[in-house]
Amino acid sequence: MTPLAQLLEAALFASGMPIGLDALLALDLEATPDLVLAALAELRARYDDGEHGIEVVEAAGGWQILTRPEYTAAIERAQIASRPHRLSAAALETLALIAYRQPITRADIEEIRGVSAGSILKSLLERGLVDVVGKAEALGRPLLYGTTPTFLEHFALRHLGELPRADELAVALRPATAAPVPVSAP
Amino acid sequence: MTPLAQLLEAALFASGMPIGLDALLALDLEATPDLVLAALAELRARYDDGEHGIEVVEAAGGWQILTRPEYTAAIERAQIASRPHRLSAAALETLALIAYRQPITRADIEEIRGVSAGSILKSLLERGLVDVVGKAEALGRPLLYGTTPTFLEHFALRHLGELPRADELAVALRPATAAPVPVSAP
Amino acid sequence: MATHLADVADSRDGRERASPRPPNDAPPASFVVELAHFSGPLDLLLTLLREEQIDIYDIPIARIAEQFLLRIRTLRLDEAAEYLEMAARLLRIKAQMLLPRREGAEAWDDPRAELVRRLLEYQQVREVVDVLEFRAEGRRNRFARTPLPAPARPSSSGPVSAAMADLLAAVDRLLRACRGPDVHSIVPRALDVAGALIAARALLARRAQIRWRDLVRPSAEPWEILSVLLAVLELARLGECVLRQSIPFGAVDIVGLDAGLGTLDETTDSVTPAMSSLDSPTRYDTAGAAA
Repeated sequence: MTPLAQLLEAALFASGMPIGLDALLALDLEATPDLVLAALAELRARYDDGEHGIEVVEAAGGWQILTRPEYTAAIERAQIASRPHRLSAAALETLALIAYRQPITRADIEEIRGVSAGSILKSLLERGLVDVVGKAEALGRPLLYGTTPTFLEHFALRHLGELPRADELAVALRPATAAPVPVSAP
Repeated sequence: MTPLAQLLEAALFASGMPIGLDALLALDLEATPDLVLAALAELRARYDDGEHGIEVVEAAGGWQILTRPEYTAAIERAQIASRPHRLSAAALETLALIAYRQPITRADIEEIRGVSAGSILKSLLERGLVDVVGKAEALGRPLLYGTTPTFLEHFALRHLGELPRADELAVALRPATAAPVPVSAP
Repeated sequence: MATHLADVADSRDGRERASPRPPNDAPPASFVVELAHFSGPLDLLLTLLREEQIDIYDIPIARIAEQFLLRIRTLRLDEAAEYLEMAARLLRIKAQMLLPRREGAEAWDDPRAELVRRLLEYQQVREVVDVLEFRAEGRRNRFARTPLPAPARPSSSGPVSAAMADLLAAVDRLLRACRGPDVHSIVPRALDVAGALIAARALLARRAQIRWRDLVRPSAEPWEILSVLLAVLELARLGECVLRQSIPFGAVDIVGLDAGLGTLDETTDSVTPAMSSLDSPTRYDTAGAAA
């Protein structure tokens, strides 16, 4: 391929989103629209030789490299493209509460966090990180939540005793707020 | 290219992160490790024919496609993608210690670097370069820190064994216990 | 194998000039340090030794201590505890060096030994940093594919990524958000249904019919009112009383039946219409009733 086509390949790859002609022109000061379009055609032809799993696609006023549709199912099955979903801060706080105070009712979680916990609990249940472990003796016999073996596995814990105690966290995680400490000379 | 190499191309393209052999095997139920490795070699050879702007790189126990270094400046100038910030010297020192001495407590890090490590550890944790990997048996059961796959990817390491061994460093480090120090004649 | 610091450090000096260290991720606490381009007192000390071309195994402590103090003053690092601590350590070693040695003693505990050990250890860290920096620079010059923006509604069944550190940080946030440091001390004001049941039973034992206001004092707090309401409904469910209301929004009469007839497995059919609308599919706590 021509050097310009190689540059376009690298640029289209690096960007997840379609790139317009203007941005492509900014890649090479000597490039003209005709040259860029020719290089794009060259790149497209290269991927369309029947030997590639990706292709150049025109979309949203620009160009983009995408996987060929016939490979989508396999990639999704292997959970390669579905990047691991980071748990939200709210979900982590709820999970932390359940881990440290289980068994715990939804009301207690909401009391401590100060916000409703319904949708977060639902999501944690769906992910198998927490489960209903019983019913409280309190009025209405509210459900009690606890963590699951999946939770332990996820955080590489052999058992819950491996979680740091709450009073150890202050030292472990909080940056020393007072550092550096100005020391007055005697 | 073989259909498996095409599938791997699509999968590596779809994932921004390195993919390990296990995940690659999950792509095709009939694939074996040998077949996958052969297909990876095929794909790598294809990109290394001197006509491509991207290449297959081994990192963090897996494979990923990256742009070739010669196109970085142009891509950054065109504001299509930007390089990550460099880590500070303090952050690198802390990472170096964790990489070589893991699992290591915060107190040990501070002992060796001579400065408090709280805020730097917090920042490294947030970037996902290190993680809590357990608790020490010592008094107060302090948290132990270790490096993550993100660390390997950040430093283009296939595994920790690619770092020079401690005894290969120019300054040979003695064990932490008191070592005899040569005393020059006064 | 006397290591001369100057040899080891020369390459580092070149690299340092070539790639200045921007304090891009330096939090406020280490800001001063980052500005001065020293990552700590050991870094500064090594720089001094290198400038003076001093053998790390034979440090002229008096001279180095003096220069160290001078340098932290000019760099305005003399408010950072870590630098002051090192300065104090150097002065202490200097004092120890001045103590008279016993004549003819074979073994001499060099007061500098610990410092030398730490410097060597730190030097090795710096060496690894060079390796890491070289590696990181190579990686920085290659782009991985930028991930496509996440779908608007992420599925809740996909793989989850959360580090232990994330979980612990969440615990830390919770602990800080709570009023006290002890999570366990936070107890919501519970309803006292059991107490209200006892009070209602006691009154029903003495009078065949009571009224709502007999059970709830005028200045009752919401939790007390709720407790009584639930207790009365519970009594009705157990068949210990019947609730009557002659006109809409009128006074509610609580008519006692023979206490003790109700059993736990009675269905809610026996409950008067007044309560059926309030009944919930879950059962109320009957522990209080049994007491």
